[in-house]
Amino acid sequence: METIKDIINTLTAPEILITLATILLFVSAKYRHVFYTNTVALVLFPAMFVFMAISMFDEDFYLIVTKPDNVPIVGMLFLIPFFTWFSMREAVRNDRRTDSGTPLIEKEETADKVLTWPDLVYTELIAIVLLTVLLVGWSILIPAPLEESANPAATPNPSKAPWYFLGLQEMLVYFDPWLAGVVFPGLIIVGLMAIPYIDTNPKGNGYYTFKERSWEIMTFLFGFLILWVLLVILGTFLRGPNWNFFGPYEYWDTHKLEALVNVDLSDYFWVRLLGMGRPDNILIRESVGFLVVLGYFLIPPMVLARTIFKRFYENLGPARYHIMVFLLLCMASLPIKMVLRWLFNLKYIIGIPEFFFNI
Amino acid sequence: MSKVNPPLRAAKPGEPADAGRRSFFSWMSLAWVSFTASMLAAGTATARFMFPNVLFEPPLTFRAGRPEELQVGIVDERFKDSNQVWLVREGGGIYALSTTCTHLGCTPNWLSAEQKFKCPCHGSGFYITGINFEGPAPRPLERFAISLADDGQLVIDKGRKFQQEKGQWELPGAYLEF
Amino acid sequence: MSQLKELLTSLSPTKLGEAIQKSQIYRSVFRVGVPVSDRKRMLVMLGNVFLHLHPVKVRKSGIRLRFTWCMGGITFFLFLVLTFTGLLLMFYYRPTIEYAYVDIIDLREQVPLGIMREIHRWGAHAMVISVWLHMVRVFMTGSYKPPREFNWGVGVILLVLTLLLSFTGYLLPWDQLAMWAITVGSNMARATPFAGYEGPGANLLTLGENIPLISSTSDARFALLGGTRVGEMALLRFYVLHCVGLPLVAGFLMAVHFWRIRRDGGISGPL
Amino acid sequence: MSSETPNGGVPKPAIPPPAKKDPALNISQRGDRLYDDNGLHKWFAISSLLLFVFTVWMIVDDYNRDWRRYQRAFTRLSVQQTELDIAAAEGAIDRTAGEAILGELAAAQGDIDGNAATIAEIEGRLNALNDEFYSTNQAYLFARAEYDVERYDYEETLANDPGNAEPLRVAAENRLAEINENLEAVERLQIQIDDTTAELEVYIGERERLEADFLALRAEFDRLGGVRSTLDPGLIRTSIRNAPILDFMNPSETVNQIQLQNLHYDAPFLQVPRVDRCTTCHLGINQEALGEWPQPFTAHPRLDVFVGADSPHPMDGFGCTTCHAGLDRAVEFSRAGHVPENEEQQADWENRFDWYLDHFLETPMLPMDRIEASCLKCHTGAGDVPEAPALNMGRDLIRTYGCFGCHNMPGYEDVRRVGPDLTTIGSKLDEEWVKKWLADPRAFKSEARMPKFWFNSNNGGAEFEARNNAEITAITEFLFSRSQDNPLAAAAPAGGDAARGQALVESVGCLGCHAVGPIPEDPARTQHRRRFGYNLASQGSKTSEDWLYNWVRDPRAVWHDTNMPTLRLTDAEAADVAAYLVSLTNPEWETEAFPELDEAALDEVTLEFLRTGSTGIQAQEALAAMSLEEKIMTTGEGLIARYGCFGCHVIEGFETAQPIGTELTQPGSKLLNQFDFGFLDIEHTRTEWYAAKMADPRIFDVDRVKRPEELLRMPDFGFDETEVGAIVMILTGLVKDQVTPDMRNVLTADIEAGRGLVAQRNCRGCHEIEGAGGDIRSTIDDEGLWPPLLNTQGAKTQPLWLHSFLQEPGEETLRPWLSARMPTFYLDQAEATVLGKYFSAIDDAPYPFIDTAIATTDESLTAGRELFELAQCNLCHPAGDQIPDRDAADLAPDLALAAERLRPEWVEDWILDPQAIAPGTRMPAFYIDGVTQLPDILDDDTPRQLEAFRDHLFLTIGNGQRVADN
Amino acid sequence: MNSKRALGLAFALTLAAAGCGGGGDEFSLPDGAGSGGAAPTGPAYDPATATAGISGSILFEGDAPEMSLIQMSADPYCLDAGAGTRTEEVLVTDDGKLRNTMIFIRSGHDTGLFYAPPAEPVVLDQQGCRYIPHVFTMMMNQDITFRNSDDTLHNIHAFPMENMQINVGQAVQGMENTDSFTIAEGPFAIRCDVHRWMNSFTAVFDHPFHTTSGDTGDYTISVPPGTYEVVAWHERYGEMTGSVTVAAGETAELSFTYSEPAA
Repeated sequence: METIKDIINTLTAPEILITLATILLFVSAKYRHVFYTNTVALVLFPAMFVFMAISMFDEDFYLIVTKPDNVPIVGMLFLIPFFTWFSMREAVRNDRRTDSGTPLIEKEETADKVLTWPDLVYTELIAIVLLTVLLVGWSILIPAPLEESANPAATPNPSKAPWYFLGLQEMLVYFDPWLAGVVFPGLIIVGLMAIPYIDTNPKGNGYYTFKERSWEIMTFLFGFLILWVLLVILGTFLRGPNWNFFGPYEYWDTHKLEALVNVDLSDYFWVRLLGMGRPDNILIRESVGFLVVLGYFLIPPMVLARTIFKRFYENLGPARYHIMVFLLLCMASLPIKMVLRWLFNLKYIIGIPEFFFNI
Repeated sequence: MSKVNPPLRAAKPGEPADAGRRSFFSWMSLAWVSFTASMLAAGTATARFMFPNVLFEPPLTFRAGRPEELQVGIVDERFKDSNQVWLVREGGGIYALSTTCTHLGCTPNWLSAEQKFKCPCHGSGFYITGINFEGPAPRPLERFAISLADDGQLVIDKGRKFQQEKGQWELPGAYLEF
Repeated sequence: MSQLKELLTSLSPTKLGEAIQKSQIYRSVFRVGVPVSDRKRMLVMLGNVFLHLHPVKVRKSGIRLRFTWCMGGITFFLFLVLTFTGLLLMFYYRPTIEYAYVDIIDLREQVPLGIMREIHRWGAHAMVISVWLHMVRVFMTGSYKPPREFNWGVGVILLVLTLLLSFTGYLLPWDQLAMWAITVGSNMARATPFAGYEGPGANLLTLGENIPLISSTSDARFALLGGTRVGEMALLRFYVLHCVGLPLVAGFLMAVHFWRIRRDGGISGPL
Repeated sequence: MSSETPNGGVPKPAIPPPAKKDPALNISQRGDRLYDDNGLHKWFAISSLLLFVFTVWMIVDDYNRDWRRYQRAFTRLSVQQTELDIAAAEGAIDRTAGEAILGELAAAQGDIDGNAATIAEIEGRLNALNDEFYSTNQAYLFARAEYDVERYDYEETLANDPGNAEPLRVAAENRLAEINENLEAVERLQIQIDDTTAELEVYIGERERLEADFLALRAEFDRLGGVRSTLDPGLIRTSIRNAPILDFMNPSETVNQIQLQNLHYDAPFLQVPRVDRCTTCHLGINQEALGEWPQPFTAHPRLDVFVGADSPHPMDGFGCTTCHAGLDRAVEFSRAGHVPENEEQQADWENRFDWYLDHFLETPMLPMDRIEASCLKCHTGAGDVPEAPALNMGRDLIRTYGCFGCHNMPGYEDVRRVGPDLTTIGSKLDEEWVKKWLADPRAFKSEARMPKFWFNSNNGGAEFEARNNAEITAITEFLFSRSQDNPLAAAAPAGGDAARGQALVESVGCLGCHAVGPIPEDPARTQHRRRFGYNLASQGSKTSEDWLYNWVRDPRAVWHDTNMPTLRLTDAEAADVAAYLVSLTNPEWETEAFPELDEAALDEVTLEFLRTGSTGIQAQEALAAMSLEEKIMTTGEGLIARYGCFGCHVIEGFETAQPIGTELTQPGSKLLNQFDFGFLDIEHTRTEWYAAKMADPRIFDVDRVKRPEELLRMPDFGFDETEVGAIVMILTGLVKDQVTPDMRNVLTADIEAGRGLVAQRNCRGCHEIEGAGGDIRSTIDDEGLWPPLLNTQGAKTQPLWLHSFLQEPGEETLRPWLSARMPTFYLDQAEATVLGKYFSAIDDAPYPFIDTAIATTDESLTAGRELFELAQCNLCHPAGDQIPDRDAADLAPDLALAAERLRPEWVEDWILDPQAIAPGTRMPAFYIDGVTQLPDILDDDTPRQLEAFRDHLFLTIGNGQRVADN
Repeated sequence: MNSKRALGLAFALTLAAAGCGGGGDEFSLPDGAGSGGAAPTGPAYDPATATAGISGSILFEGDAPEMSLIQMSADPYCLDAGAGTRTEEVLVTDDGKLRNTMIFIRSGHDTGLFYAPPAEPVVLDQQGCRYIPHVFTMMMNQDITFRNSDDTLHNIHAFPMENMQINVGQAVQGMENTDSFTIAEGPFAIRCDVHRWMNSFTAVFDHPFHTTSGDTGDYTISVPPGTYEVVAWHERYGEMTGSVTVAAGETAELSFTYSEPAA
């Protein structure tokens, strides 16, 4: 039992967990016919229940999971995979139907209309009643958390943001607060709102499909599942005191130390590469950083326009295309920064603490 | 604001074609200009409303006497109880150390005999610079922003703290050359 | 005896029901009465201010649970539950530093039906999840495509408002969890470019060389918290936003959202 | 709905058909419009313009506050002042030194340029070293971080599963080795860097030093320049940063406030901490230099006592409204509760600040002459409050005149009634005298303490005369009827000589408490303490010589509860004093006769008493049935109950009667609507009402129609203006807002009790205690004859000796040259201990057990004898039996008593510097600034000489114990 | 609508820049705020300029009161050393002049000058249990040396009001102590705490124009030319003033006559 726990502890390290999850997502999309079928669901979800039940016996895991405020996240652990699986299964079945020429599931019933009263209203009433039952049950069983009275002098370690912002707090490990806390959330909101104006693909409007909208779905799922939900789960369960990483079965020991050996890009370039001291003038010192960042935001759109995204460029038109690529680059910057941090301990690409401007 | 579409019927004799429009134009534009101006004024006033003029918080910045009063190598404990800050003057300048132990928040004592800060709770030890060298404390003591006021007095701003492990002790404000 | 018997029979439920339905009061309130006929079923939808949210007839595929997961409905219902329980909590909760924490303890210890607080809290968490799932469903079914792109935008704003509602509500119990969660959350505001005093560009906004305009008492975080730290003013400010500010805006946008659903062709479906 | 037309059958005019709509036409030309578009736009424009103006007006009006005007003026003045200082600083710069340094600087720069090459080379090396240091140091830090992690892992595995901890230990070990290696590299680099910088220093060190000197020269000038630029960074910038909407970003004009956590706003049932915002306009209040600046910027006077950061009342701890009262949070002149000192200041304020009295402010500011009232909030002890003479005077007056007899006041619950005991009035006075006395005490002697009940402003008219006399007669005869016999011990022996008596009274110490006739005004305002004893003027017209003889000889025998001590007068002396006192007569008082009783007036008064509790008719009948004697008795008793004579006097049958006056526990916070200002034209504030009441207690009955028994009853004490002010100070000072205990100036219990007893026995009449007292000195001109100064008394005397001396001072004559005697105060054990503890507590000397045994050597004893002879102490000091033959006035205390009277360590301090302990004493100074004037003994070592003196005094002359030196 | 609101409305209508300094200008710095108040350290007084002189004698009319014998039994040494000494309150020379009277200038001299105190100290000796001299004058910051020529304990106790009280015990014969007075002060007594009858009088001046009638009853003071107010002071008969004008090189004559007031 201990060895399994240790294996899981090591497996759930952020670098491994996120890479595995991304691989799992893309592989499952590729072999969606195999993954998203009832049998897989019948196997997968009970397995998760069993795994969760067994894990409950480990008191560290129990401690984290049964913390009152973590209950919704445990719920999300089940809900999000279920609904992703369900929508992908619908998409697969619809795609199979379009291939075989039969009308879509939704198409069959689009024509006939039913009276709202009683069908819709009645079912809504039942849904309301059921949901109230769920809520009241949940409220009775689990009391709302109330810790000791607020004390400005005592900073709890770890002090976490509310659970739905833990994704942002996790981003703080890799980016400075002005990026992770303000610019990226802004871009997420604007990006989400801009999706309909960027996605000009007419197909897939009003029914589950994957084949016809594979690109949009994969981007959305990657952004939502991996970069938001997974980070929330990681931030909730796997981040302990001093924001160090702790495996699900690891005791949250405040004295645990992680070697802070991250180095800026300017260090790498001037000290490690050229072996000379870091120049005093900020601009010169960070010139490398500026070059990399500008290059990142200017070169790929040009290159992609001529290569992979050639099709997009044509039917999106330059304005929409550049916005889309800029947003994609911003979204991709997070995983890239993560990889750089895991592999090369890279802290800042541009590091100007004097003006609080670090990327 | 509805677009002004050209009048369909011919202007009545004696009435200059654009007379209506000019007087008509001036009133409407004046109306809308002053209306938007009032909305803007009201908007800025409401925004200003959200910034309180007076703070009821304990002051984070305080004045800590004159730099000349400090001797090199001697830890000044005058402000330890009132403001939870030690003032240390070394050859090149002065810095303000927080009295909160980075282990679990107790208040260490300065042992001048052994030239170190010793935390009574779990035995963490810190050099005079604040660097931790013994006991469970994971990080050195934090330093507060220190500057010189215009009347020559030291000003400590506990709102801005500098952590050595993040390399912030070299930032401007963490150390006062004197 | 017979009058007695007659009286007894007239008291039987069905007769009673009919008697009520005939009374003038009943008829003045329920114009349509029990919708027994199709015509009445349509009229009841049109005549009722709440029900006329739905069209009289809907496409069968549109209301399939399989298709909509009913996430939008759940979110709206949760919003109503939260508004109702929130209102009740306001009768016992005082947003000052001295009383906030003890009032929450009172809710747990002695206030009759103090469970309202639990319902409010879990409802809030549930609403956040249901909003996310609603977004996933709308995206997976491509229902954001024209003509519904504006409504999708309104939906995103509603998502943000839900998060903000939950964020401001998180501080009100004023316990360690609340205060430090909000401190971490609001520290990000300190780093907003140009508007935060520890963000990039703030030290460029000065009047002459020694009068900094953006300082810890005049930046975005100061506006959010009404002070330089999470204190009395922050609690009051979050209370007002949580109870009045954000719900009003959310309610307003929900109305627009429901209206545009109807206007843009009801629940999306293949053409 | 009825169908007939409502307006009486006249058919309504037909409704015109709807106007023809022509959709194609422009909206403004179509027929179906009610208003003309152009008109709409016009009205819309006008209303919007109006809206805009009102919005801006709202913003400006909110912005336009008075305090901004003061802050701008203050900045302007500060800038002017700084410019003056800059000019002065510039003048102070030592020009010549400046040129010299510049010259040297040029030279230094010259030789730097000379060897620029070597400097460049050194700098190059230095940079290289720095770079290398940067990377090695980084490597060291990373290695150490790794080591910490590995060590932690090792510890954790050692604790949890020691089996495979070994490899981790090895890893940690190697890492440690790597660290030390890095560390060594870093240290070596550090040394190299230091050497190269030292090398560089040699070249450029000179120039840096000179630059530093030059800067030091003009440091003050530069600093003031900096101050000037922060104060006034230019008109545009100041305007922008303080502009109406933009003034949230770092404004220079702000509301300043001080938060006082443990001082609360004086509102009922509220515990809201005070937040003083006075410094928003009073900007220079704590800056010493601004003593003469115009108001409101003037600095607070006496910054060493108030407001100063290191004064007992720092501004941050006490704020302003704690003492000045007023509304703490207000930032506007009138709303803050400013109160003008006098009429013309009020007029001036009215036109300059639109001043008005805010009636809703319960606590307006105290006028400057009433400010000491606030001291009572914290200084609640019985002792004197430093810096508050009026307050102390008020406290003394209340204790002397016994206000607590009729009003219950905090702190005076267990104080004895101030007036003499009337149960034995018959044996002391005669009825005729008492009647005339009651009618007008101050006619008998101007300094009488007995207040006047009759012939005041509300019962002084002719119509009251008969009635007043009847009441006086009734009371007097009632008192005499109840008077018990109090036989005198002995008759006054003949031969008492008044002249000798007068000399005795003026020398033996009577004038410490008593005075004969009016008391001269003294600048330190302590003359009221000379009224502690009754004034002796016209005593002869009051009591017989026998009574006086017995009283003076032993007061307690006559009245066991008196505060009057005995001066242990011999019979002859007592006779002389009695003869002198009896000679002080008031001739025209004696000739006056008290008018006869007017029975009708008596009936009227008796009727009032009878009417209480029975109907008018029954009262009439009862009156008719009563004899004159019965009428007088019932009326007398009733009047004593009505006027509350038992408040100050012990009267038989009224020992436990409740005080009749209004309750004065918190007079300072009494609500304004509870004061009846009557028809008096005075300012409706608390202080004005109390002042009027103290000056003439019956003033509020003026122009009021009242039945006699409803008239105000408070008697007139005849206070003068300063006394009225002092008492009002106390009344306005007793307020209800609590101050947390740690803010209160509560002294230790011993000192409190001691001060109470000292005040009760008026020790300060003769002695100066804790810096105040010695009132008798104004009657003695030879400084040598003043009663001893009692500072360091606690450290001076042994507790046992002091205890017995206080109880029986007569046993030893310590200071034969003094004519005044230490009286016997009949102190019992407890009271003597209280005083003993009090004196020890003031000097924090150990009490009661002290060790007087002395450890010494024989050499010190012999040296002590030599010193004693050299200093010729026996010239003045008698030692047991050898008494120097000088007249008594020149003698010093007997040294034989020293052994069991003084504390050894005090003797040494006394001989070292007598003037420090008792300024003006005639004890010679043998040590000038610690250097002995008694050469070649114990080789002039002052401490050992002092010990020698002590040994001689205690062991040779006195019989103190000597610690056996083992 | 009170005045403030009206001002606000007018203000809004003109939309003048709100921030410019409209502050009332009735505030101004107190005068002399800049200059520090240092003591006048004017030029030093040059004794050579005292070319004029004032002289005269202190006459005494009527017969001097009989001085009583001092009873010195308290101290055996004084009994024989000071046998037969009388109090020295009123001493008249045989040609009718009053001794031991102070004469000094009260006004007319240049107060702007700085008068340096004479270098040599004044000596107050104690011989035969009496002070010699009985009356003397000195300048502020001038040294005064107390010498005890008696073989008994003396305690010099000076009672000035402004200056620090001086109190020195001298037990050994031949002992000397020096001290000085820092503030100019009118005549005050110096007494011995051990021997009540011993007293002497002195006065401390901030200028050199002072002397006593000494043993002869005559006095001369050299002064720069000018008009002066001259004061004579005697311990029992109090003060007499006169004024005199004197030109360079001349000596003006000014005498005072005291007499025993009628009983």
